This record gives sequence, C-alpha cells and structure tokens, in this order.
Amino acid sequence: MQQHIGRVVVNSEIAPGYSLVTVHLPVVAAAARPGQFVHVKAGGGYYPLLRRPISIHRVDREQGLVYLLVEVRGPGTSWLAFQGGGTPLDIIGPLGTGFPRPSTERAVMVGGGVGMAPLVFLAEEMVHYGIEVDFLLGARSELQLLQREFLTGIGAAVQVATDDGSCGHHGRVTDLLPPMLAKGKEVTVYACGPRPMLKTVAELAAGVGVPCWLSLEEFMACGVGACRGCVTATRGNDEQVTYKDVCTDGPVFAAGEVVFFNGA
Amino acid sequence: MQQHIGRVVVNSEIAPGYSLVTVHLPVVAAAARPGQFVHVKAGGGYYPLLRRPISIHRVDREQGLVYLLVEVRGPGTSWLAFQGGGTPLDIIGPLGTGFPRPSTERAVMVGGGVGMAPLVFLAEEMVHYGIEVDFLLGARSELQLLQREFLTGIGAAVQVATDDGSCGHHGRVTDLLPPMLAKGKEVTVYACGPRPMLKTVAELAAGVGVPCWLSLEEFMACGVGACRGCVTATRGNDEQVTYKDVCTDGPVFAAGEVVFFNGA
Amino acid sequence: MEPDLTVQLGPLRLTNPVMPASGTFGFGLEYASLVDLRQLGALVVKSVTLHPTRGNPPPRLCETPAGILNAIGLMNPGVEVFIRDKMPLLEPLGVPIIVNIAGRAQAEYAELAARLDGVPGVSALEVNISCPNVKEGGMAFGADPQTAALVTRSVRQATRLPIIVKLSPNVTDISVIARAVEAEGADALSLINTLTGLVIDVEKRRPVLGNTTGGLAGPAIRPVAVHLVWRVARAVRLPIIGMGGITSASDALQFILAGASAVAVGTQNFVQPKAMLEVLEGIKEYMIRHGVARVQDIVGQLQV
Amino acid sequence: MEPDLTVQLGPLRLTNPVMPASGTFGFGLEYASLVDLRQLGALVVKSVTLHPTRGNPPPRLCETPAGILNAIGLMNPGVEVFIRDKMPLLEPLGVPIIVNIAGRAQAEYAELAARLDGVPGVSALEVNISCPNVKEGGMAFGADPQTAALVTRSVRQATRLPIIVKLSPNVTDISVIARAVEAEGADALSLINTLTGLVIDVEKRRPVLGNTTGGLAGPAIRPVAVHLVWRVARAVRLPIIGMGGITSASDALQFILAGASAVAVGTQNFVQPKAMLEVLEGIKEYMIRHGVARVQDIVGQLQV
Ligand SMILES: Cc1cc2nc3c(=O)[nH]c(=O)nc-3n(C[C@H](O)[C@H](O)[C@H](O)COP(=O)(O)OP(=O)(O)OC[C@H]3O[C@@H](n4cnc5c(N)ncnc54)[C@H](O)[C@@H]3O)c2cc1C
Ligand SMILES: Cc1cc2nc3c(=O)[nH]c(=O)nc-3n(C[C@H](O)[C@H](O)[C@H](O)COP(=O)(O)OP(=O)(O)OC[C@H]3O[C@@H](n4cnc5c(N)ncnc54)[C@H](O)[C@@H]3O)c2cc1C
Ligand SMILES: Cc1cc2nc3c(=O)[nH]c(=O)nc-3n(C[C@H](O)[C@H](O)[C@H](O)COP(=O)(O)O)c2cc1C
Ligand SMILES: Cc1cc2nc3c(=O)[nH]c(=O)nc-3n(C[C@H](O)[C@H](O)[C@H](O)COP(=O)(O)O)c2cc1C
Ligand code: FES
Ligand code: FES
Repeated sequence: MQQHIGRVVVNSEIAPGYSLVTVHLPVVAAAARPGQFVHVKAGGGYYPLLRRPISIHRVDREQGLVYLLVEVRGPGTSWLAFQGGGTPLDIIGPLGTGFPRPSTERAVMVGGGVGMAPLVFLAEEMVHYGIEVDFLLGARSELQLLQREFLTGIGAAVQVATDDGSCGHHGRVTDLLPPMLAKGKEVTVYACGPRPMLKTVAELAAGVGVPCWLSLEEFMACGVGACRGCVTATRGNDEQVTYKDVCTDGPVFAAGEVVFFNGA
Repeated sequence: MQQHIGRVVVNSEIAPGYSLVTVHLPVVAAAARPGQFVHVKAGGGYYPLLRRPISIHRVDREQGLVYLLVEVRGPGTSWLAFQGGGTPLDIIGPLGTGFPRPSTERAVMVGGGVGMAPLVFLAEEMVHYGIEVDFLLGARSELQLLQREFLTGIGAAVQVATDDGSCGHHGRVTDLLPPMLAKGKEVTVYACGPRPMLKTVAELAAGVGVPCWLSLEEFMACGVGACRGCVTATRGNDEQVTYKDVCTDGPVFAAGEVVFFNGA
Repeated sequence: MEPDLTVQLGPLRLTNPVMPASGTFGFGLEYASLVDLRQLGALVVKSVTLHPTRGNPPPRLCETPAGILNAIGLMNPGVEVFIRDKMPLLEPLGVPIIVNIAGRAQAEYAELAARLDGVPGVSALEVNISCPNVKEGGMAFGADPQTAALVTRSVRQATRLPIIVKLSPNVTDISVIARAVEAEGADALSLINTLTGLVIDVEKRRPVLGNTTGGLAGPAIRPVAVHLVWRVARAVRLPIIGMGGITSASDALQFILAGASAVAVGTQNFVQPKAMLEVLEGIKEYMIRHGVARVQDIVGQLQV
Repeated sequence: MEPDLTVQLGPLRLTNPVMPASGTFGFGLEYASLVDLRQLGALVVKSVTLHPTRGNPPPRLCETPAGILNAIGLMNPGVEVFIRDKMPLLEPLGVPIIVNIAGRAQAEYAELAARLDGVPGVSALEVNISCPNVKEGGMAFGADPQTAALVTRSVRQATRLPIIVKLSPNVTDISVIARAVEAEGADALSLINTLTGLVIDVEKRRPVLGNTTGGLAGPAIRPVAVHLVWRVARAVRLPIIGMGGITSASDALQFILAGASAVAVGTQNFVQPKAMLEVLEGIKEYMIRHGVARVQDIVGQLQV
C-alpha cells in the first residue's frame, strides 16, 4: 500500500448515474488483486473531507490502468464522476485483503447495483484460470445493468434481474441463486452489494454448505486499519462476537463469519 | 435587489490570476449603477460557505450582460474563475450604493490591482456624459495591468504605475495623483484598491480640498445590511466614530468620512 | 391532505415551525425583497438592547471551515428606536414577532421586558443570555444556573409576554441551566447560541476579529447543536426552538426528531435567503412521504 | 541557519513539535509505509486500556460538514498486548512514544500508569480524561475539576514518567480543570479532545452512530480548539499540546501563537497521511520567512 497521484485518462457515463473512470496508475494496476480497493481524495478543500473507498473494478496491467466504476451518491462520488481526462487523483492503495481463489471449478458471483464492480476484476481472473463463472447481475432497471456486455464478452454466463422487471428476472437478484447452487457441481459464491442482499446470499449458501465470500461496505476514515472506525460484527469459531476492520481484515469476509442483524 | 440565476457566457483569463467572467443577467445589467456589486454563491456545498461580493466591472445593457473581473485569491474566487460557459451562477444584486456622479467636469480614478474593476463601469459612464477621465492604474507588474487598452479605447487618459517598474511609473499608483490634482481644473477623485492606497488617496485629496469617493472592501456575510458584519469605522460631522455597513451604506463612502488606522 | 404544521410554544401558537435565528436576518425588513416574510412561522429579530449599541470594532466576521465566526457585539439602535421605527413596519406583516433582548445586567433585561410588554405586534421575547461577544452580561448569564434563573425571574415578573430563553452551548451541563430556567417560568427554550472560537492571522500574529474571540455558527456546529437539543429535550418539559447549522429540511428534521418543536435558520440565510422557505417545503414533503399528519407528532421521535 | 524546532514538554524533550493525535494514527505502524515515522516529534498511540476493549457497535463514524463524528469506544487490545506486541516494534524507531491511557475508574488509571512505568521506549503518558464515547469513566473524569485532579494525582503517584493530561472541551470553564490538574503535578496538557455531537438519519429516525452520540473532530472545530488553547495558556504555566482540526502549517501556527508548545494532527491524518510532515516543513518555512530562530520563541505570541 502506497500513496500515488494517478491521472484520469478518460471518464465516461456508462449508465445514468454511473461513471467508469479510467486512471493511469501503474503501481496499483500491477499490485492489485480482485476485491481490493483504493482510497481516493475527492475534491480539494473541506468538502467532502474524508477520502472515499472505491473498489478496483478492473485493471489493465500492460497499460498501467485502473478502472473505477462509480455510482453518484453524494459529494465525493459526484466529484469523481465529473473529473475529465488529465485530472490528478490522490489515491492510497491497493487496500484490503481481496477475494480468495476458489478451490472449486465453478464460481457464482452475485452483484447488486454498483456492488458488481469488484466482481468484474474477479470474474476476469477466474475465467483466465479456467474457472467457470456464472454472474448474477441485479439492478433497479435495465438502464442500470452495468457492464453486461463486457462480462459476456470475457466468457461469463450472465443472468439478469431487475427490480422493475424491465430486463431479465423481475425481482431480486438473489432469486437467481438457488438454481445455481442446485446444479450439483462444486461451487464458490462471491457477492457484493447491499447488506440485505448479502444476508440472503449468505443464508442460501449456508443452506447448501458451499463456500461463500462477501465484500462488505462500511464508512471509512483511514482505510489502513488505524482508526477502527469501519468495523463490522463478526463471529469467530468460539461464537464470540468481535469487531473486525472492513478496511484491513476485509472488505472480503467469509459469509459464515459476518453477523447480520434485523436491518441486515 | 433581487436573487437571480445568471449564466456564464464566457470566462477568460485576461492576465495571470485574473479572469473576466461574462454573465447573462439582464435584470442586473439594466438596474446596475457604477460602484455597485453582486453577491455570488461560489460552488455548491459548504466550501466556501458564504457568498462572495464582486464588483460590477461593466454592463452591456443591450445584450443583458454583466462583466465581473475576478482576482483569484482563495476558494471562492478560484471557483468563479474556472466556471466555463453555461454554468449557472446564483447571484444577489445589484447591491450597495454606488458612486455618486461628479459635479465637476473632470474625474480622476485611482485603481489599485483588481480594485480597478468597478471604476471601469464608472469611467465608461463618465465618458458617456462628457466628463474627462484620467485613469491611474496600478499593479504589481506589467502583466497584472488590467484592461488598459479597453480604458484607452473608451477615451480615458490612462497612466500606469507598477511596483516593479516593468511598465510606467516605478512605484505606487498614488504617486501619479498629485500632478492630476495640481492641474487646477475642478476634479473629483474616485478610488478603489488596498486600504493603504485608499488612505493615501484620501489624504492627498483632502490636502487640496477636492471631493473624493472611496470604494471599500470588508468581509461580508449577508450583503444586504442584516448581519452588521461588514462595518467600517466612519466619522460623522459630530466627530463621533460610528460603524457603517459597507454593503448597504457603501461600498462607496466619502473619503472624509472613513476613519483610517495605523494599519490603514 | 395538507400536513398540520402548527406549533405550540407555550402560550405562543405558530402556523409553522420555521423562523430565522436572531441576528442572522436583521429586522427581517432587509430581506423583504428576497423572502416572503409572511410565510415564516415567526420573525425573530436581532438582539435589542436598552440603549443604542455600537458593536465591536471590525473585522467582525470571518469564514471558518463550514462555519462563520462572528463578533458583531449586539450592534442595534436600542429598544426605543426599535419600537418607534421597526415595529410599525413589522406589525402589519401578521407574523408573530419575537423580540430578542440582551441586557448588560439583570435589571436591564427586566426593563427591556417591561418596555416591550404591550407593544403592538410583539408576540414573545427571546431572552439572550448566551451572547459570547460582549464584555458585560451576555454569556456570563447563561453559563451559570443561578444567574440564568435570576434573569429569567426578572423577565417573568416584568412581562406577560411568552418568554423564550436562549441557551449557550459553552457549558458543562446544559440541562442544569435548562431546568433552572424552566423553574423560573420560562415558556420555551431556544438553543444553541454560538460556540466561542478564535481565529488567528498567523502572518500578522493577531486575531482576525477585532474583538479577539467570536461565536462559531454554521453547518460546522450542527452535530453539537443537535446533541444539546436532544439532551435538553430529555431534561425539561418546555418546548424547544432548535438551531445551529440548519441548511435544509433534512437538517431541520434532525432537530425536530431530537426534540425541537420549532427550528431557526441562522447562517444559511446569508448563503441562501430562500433557505427558510425551502426548509418549510421540505418538512411538508417529508411529512407527506412518511404519513405524518402533524409535525408535533414527530417532535422528539428519535429512536435510540 | 536551520530553525530550532526543539520543544520541551516538562521533562520531555522533542526534536520538533509535531505529532499525531491519539486515536487518529493507530499505533503508528499502520501508517509506516506512508509516513516516515522517524521524522515525527513524538508518536502518540491510540488510547490503551487495562483490559482488551471491544469498542462500540458500528457505525462508528460519519462525516459532518468539515468534520467527522466518531464513537470508536476506545477499541484496543489492552495494555498487556500493547506492551508485548506493539512496543517492541515502536521502541526501535527512536521517536518518543507517548502512550495514551484511559481508565474506567481512578484505580485503573493508576494501574495503567504503574504498568507502563519502565517499559522500554515509553517516553510519557497522555492521560485521557476526556473521551466522550464510553459509558464508564472517560469524559466524566474530565468534566469536573475534583475528579480530574484525583485521576492526575493517582497517575502521578504511580509513575515517574512525564504526564500529559488531555482535557475535554465540553466544559464551562476549561481553565479551572487545567489548574486543578496542574496542581496535582501534571507535566503538560493536551487539548482539545472532541466535542460531543449527534447526527440523526431522518429517514430511519435513528442516530447514525451505533453509540447514539459521538465526538466531533476535524477542521469544523478548529476555532473552538484555538480559543481553548489560548484560554488555558493564560491560566496555567504548563506546556500545552494543541490540537483540533489542524490540516496545515498555518493551522498549526495558530495553535502555537495561541500558546501551544507542540501540536497534534488528528483527523487530517485520514485525509492526508503526509500532513504531519507537511506541517513540520511549513513551520520551518514560516520561521525562516519571519526570522524566528527557535519555535519556542513564538509560543503564545498572539498580540491581542
Ligand atoms: C470497500 C468499499 C468499496 C467500495 N466500492 C465502491 C465502488 O466501486 N463504486 C462505488 O460507486 N462505490 C463504492 N463504495 C461506496 C462508496 O465509497 C460510497 O458510495 C461513497 O463513499 C459515498 O461518498 P459520497 O460523498 O458520494 O456520498 P455520501 O454523501 O458520503 O454518502 C451517500 C450515501 O452513501 C452512504 N455511504 C457513504 N459511504 C459509504 C460507505 N463507505 N459504505 C456504505 N455506505 C456509504 C451514506 O451513508 C449515504 O447514505 C465502496 C465502499 C467501500 C467501503
Ligand atoms: C464590495 C466588494 C467588491 C469586491 N469586488 C471584487 C472584484 O470585483 N473582483 C475581485 O476579484 N474581488 C472583489 N472583492 C474581493 C472579493 O470579494 C474577495 O477577494 C473574495 O471574497 C475572496 O474570496 P476567496 O474565497 O477567493 O478567498 P478567501 O480565502 O475568502 O480570502 C482570500 C483573502 O482575501 C481576504 N478577503 C476575503 N474576502 C474579503 C473581502 N470581502 N474584503 C476584503 N478582503 C477579503 C481574506 O482575508 C484573505 O486574505 C470585492 C469585495 C467587496 C467587499
Ligand atoms: C452574524 C451573527 C449574528 C448573530 N447575532 C445574534 C444576536 O444578536 N442575538 C442572538 O441571540 N444570537 C445571535 N446569533 C446567534 C444565532 O441566532 C444562532 O444562535 C447561531 O448562529 C446558530 O445558528 P446557525 O448555525 O444556523 O447560524 C448570531 C449569529 C450570527 C452568525
Ligand atoms: C477516529 C478518532 C479516534 C479517536 N480516538 C481517541 C483516543 O483513543 N484517545 C484520545 O485521547 N483521543 C482520541 N481522539 C481524539 C483526537 O486525539 C483529537 O483530540 C481530536 O480528534 C481533535 O483533533 P482533530 O480535530 O485534528 O481530529 C480520536 C479522534 C478521532 C477522530
Ligand atoms: S477505516 Fe480506519 S480502521 Fe478501517
Ligand atoms: S454584509 Fe451583512 S450587514 Fe453588510
């Protein structure tokens, strides 16, 4: 982990409210593993104040590029989404532990909304290693389905669910998971998205006893394990609840370890 | 005084660190008098927080344009200087009292740095009314001499002083004032610039007993006379020191009324 | 159905909960061409003192991160001029006028209260015992439960007008002060006034403000203000006017959920004179969206 | 000529006045790949408690205008693990290590102090009597002069290490606390800790933080912090470590001119890990530009 100044190469709105930011950042591109993230200073001055954690969506090691897929939500992400080519970005990374490699021959990825971002890097790598990838892609509606062609292009089997039924399954993306798990072959599940979605994924995977990894989000200050601000409740083998840092112990956790509450 | 959304028509750096911002703002263009200012919201969010007062540098009533001449000093002015065509600007104005018309046939204007901005509007109007205008223009160096050709173009007699002697008189712009005052003909002095400059102008004018008007700057919150934050010390006929609002009682004050201190 | 926005502050009834914070909206008239004053729940005017007050030497303001530091020093023309020149213009608006009073001594508060009692159009008094920017009186009254109680008692005895006491955040336990003031017959509380602060010009090695210190206001202090409102709301039964960094309906709703019956917009008036009306609109929308019939129903409804 | 940046905090000598604020830089090691720790004037570690502390339920952080609200709740592995696992890594740095201690009771402070006395590499203790985010102890000790004095006394009796007492801003008169602590033999003071605050999620009608309230830090509170340093500097003779919203050399110099002998950078470490080194560079430049030979010469040199 180091601090870098990357330059925006190009920034394009790939869906309403979602921007794909290509950053020239060779050191990070070379070092990054799927599931890791970068901590980005958005804007100068005091607003927003803190850095913003953004997953590494893809890398191009040859060209030294890091791709960030950003959903505009507040001041930080809207600043990021509107920086044109040439803008210097102050970035710390790569951060976090990343997804472990599967020991199975098949992987199912469940991506809800912009949560699909880090799974694309993972899917590329899995395909590269000859692992069969099913990618379950959820969004509010067809317009917000992210990087679908790209995923098909790299050889992932993509299935789609939308909240409004405008494309694919009408309903939750997790509805698509049980048939995947029932296929019989050994499989590892990877998921990233809203916490209620992760909870369902965790429960379904636990139900059939397949390995399952979740990438969590928490509000972060330092991003490097110093402030203890980004913790999530986890349960160890001793059933004791402890708090772990999402930034350094995660963001990827074994599904069985994560403690979900009513609100998820 | 009203609140408007104006649109930046064009924004150009006319000297290093100085931008001329042309805003489509017909109501203000129509109503404004020389010496008045507008109160501009720079940027969204909390940084900078307050509006920034900027003089009306010129207007084009036919085309409904207001020109602002902005020196980049901090977050507000740098935001303003970098807004391209099309950007909506949230503006309250026109504000303040403005310069009174001279009762003399000749007017001398002393503009230090960006303080020259409101005097250009005044000079244009004076020339229009057939009043002879001497414009004493001061700057750090030749590069920072603002709108010199423009002023010559409208028929003002421009004299120049630079701190580094790179153009015109090597020294303070106020050094150019005594000869103007000595010319004999009845004259009114108008000045805007740093407070020490204004103090010297006030003293020189008082020395020969000519009418003199100063445009002051103070940090402002409301701009409309409500907060009492922008006051300057003044002395009335009774010699009592009172505080007056720069935003509504000014920004233009009779030189004799302004109380200067050691620091000016 | 139109949501019910009426608010009861002791004996004082407002048609809606949104008003300006004293000192940030002048006498209202300065803003008349930018804001429809008739739509406000109340109009709180700048602090009025017994005698004309010149205020502090400039600079009186500076911007701080997401805030503003001010030391106006209660500049105002005095209560007599206020009654003679301002009230006749304010009364016809038909909006409750809340007059903020500030004294240098206990007796001055009483005198001010007596003088304003019965003046047509004056609906209530806001008693400023929390101004950090004056040498005499001011915050000194608000930092101690005994003196806060004494000032409240004198004002209570001097007027039949509803009394709102404005509290300082610069204390160890604001609820002690709140209870002391409640016991002396205050009808409502307003909080918070500004936090004492200092900004230094390091090049000149001098304070930026002419008064050395000033009061910090604006979004920067909002979390402190919401906390103190929540704390006071659980300590007293009096209605509260909440303020401190409100810029939007969502900010205002934080105060209401924390326990404020009404809210005041301060610094944001300078940034966006329409802010109060936008806050009001936003509260309405929120109520409709959440099926809240009466704004009073969500006062203090924070779930902890 | 190189400016003289050395600082004397009672018996503790630092080569320069810049250090991290406790809790914002972990145990320093987390930042080792981003910041050259050897350049710091001192390394102040996160609060250590007698027993391992789990901390508060999440969310523990949220951003506020120019600030951050936190309720970490002193999460740490406890003093034994700290001594065993962290100190051996910190000692070789050759930088004075200041261990911040927090107890739930007076006796715990004494026990912590005794335990750390003599541990190789520990240069001083910072006694945290001002944490707003724990139920037991914490700010309760720092809000009252008597308890602040008692804690200081027990720590004084338990250790020969230099003692720095960290004060809370959430009090009516911080100078009373400062004097009480001075009288009990503290060697230095550090201030300010965070201001208590609350942020509410109005859609959920719940506090954003798991602990309900939190401590406000960051640029938003800087004017409050500078003011309190100035106030305490005039009330006691002890050297002060000033903190609260420092982001740049110019911010740090405000604290120094107000009376701080040293400064600590907190929230800004999260934004810009290099901030402390930039502050140090900037102080040097300022000294050269203003012809200041020794940084001590400008401590408290604010002209009012
Ligand atoms: C490890 C990690 C990886 C992430 N990867 C991506 C990514 O690839 N693309 C992307 O668009 N976003 C990603 N996020 C989320 C992103 O960090 C937040 O959306 C962003 O910080 C919001 O900042 P803002 O200033 O735009 O909005 P804010 O105004 O700060 O927040 C907008 C809303 O988002 C919530 N929020 C803010 N920060 C977080 C957070 N860290 N975790 C959960 N909720 C938050 C707030 O509570 C609020 O409701 C990631 C978060 C984490 C922790
Ligand atoms: C009536 C009036 C008319 C003005 N007209 C112009 C104009 O036409 N063009 C122009 O470029 N500037 C003008 N100014 C000055 C301009 O308002 C400030 O430069 C601007 O507010 C600085 O904002 P900032 O965020 O860029 O910098 P900040 O960081 O806010 O300030 C930068 C520096 O300028 C000082 N400063 C800030 N505001 C003021 C102020 N209002 N008065 C004096 N000093 C200030 C600060 O103390 C600081 O040293 C005018 C000011 C007034 C009061
Ligand atoms: C410029 C200014 C002037 C103020 N004057 C007064 C005043 O005269 N009387 C008073 O009780 N409060 C005064 N206040 C405090 C405000 O009424 C309010 O309590 C405080 O600003 C917090 O609200 P805000 O953060 O929304 O500004 C003043 C505040 C500011 C910023
Ligand atoms: C996330 C966070 C954790 C903190 N933890 C501690 C702590 O453990 N002990 C302590 O004495 N102060 C703690 N503080 C307070 C800081 O040391 C400092 O006093 C305060 O943040 C003000 O400085 P700043 O505005 O520069 O952040 C913490 C502050 C933050 C923001
Ligand atoms: S963000 Fe600081 S520990 Fe994770
Ligand atoms: S800026 Fe508010 S009175 Fe002038």
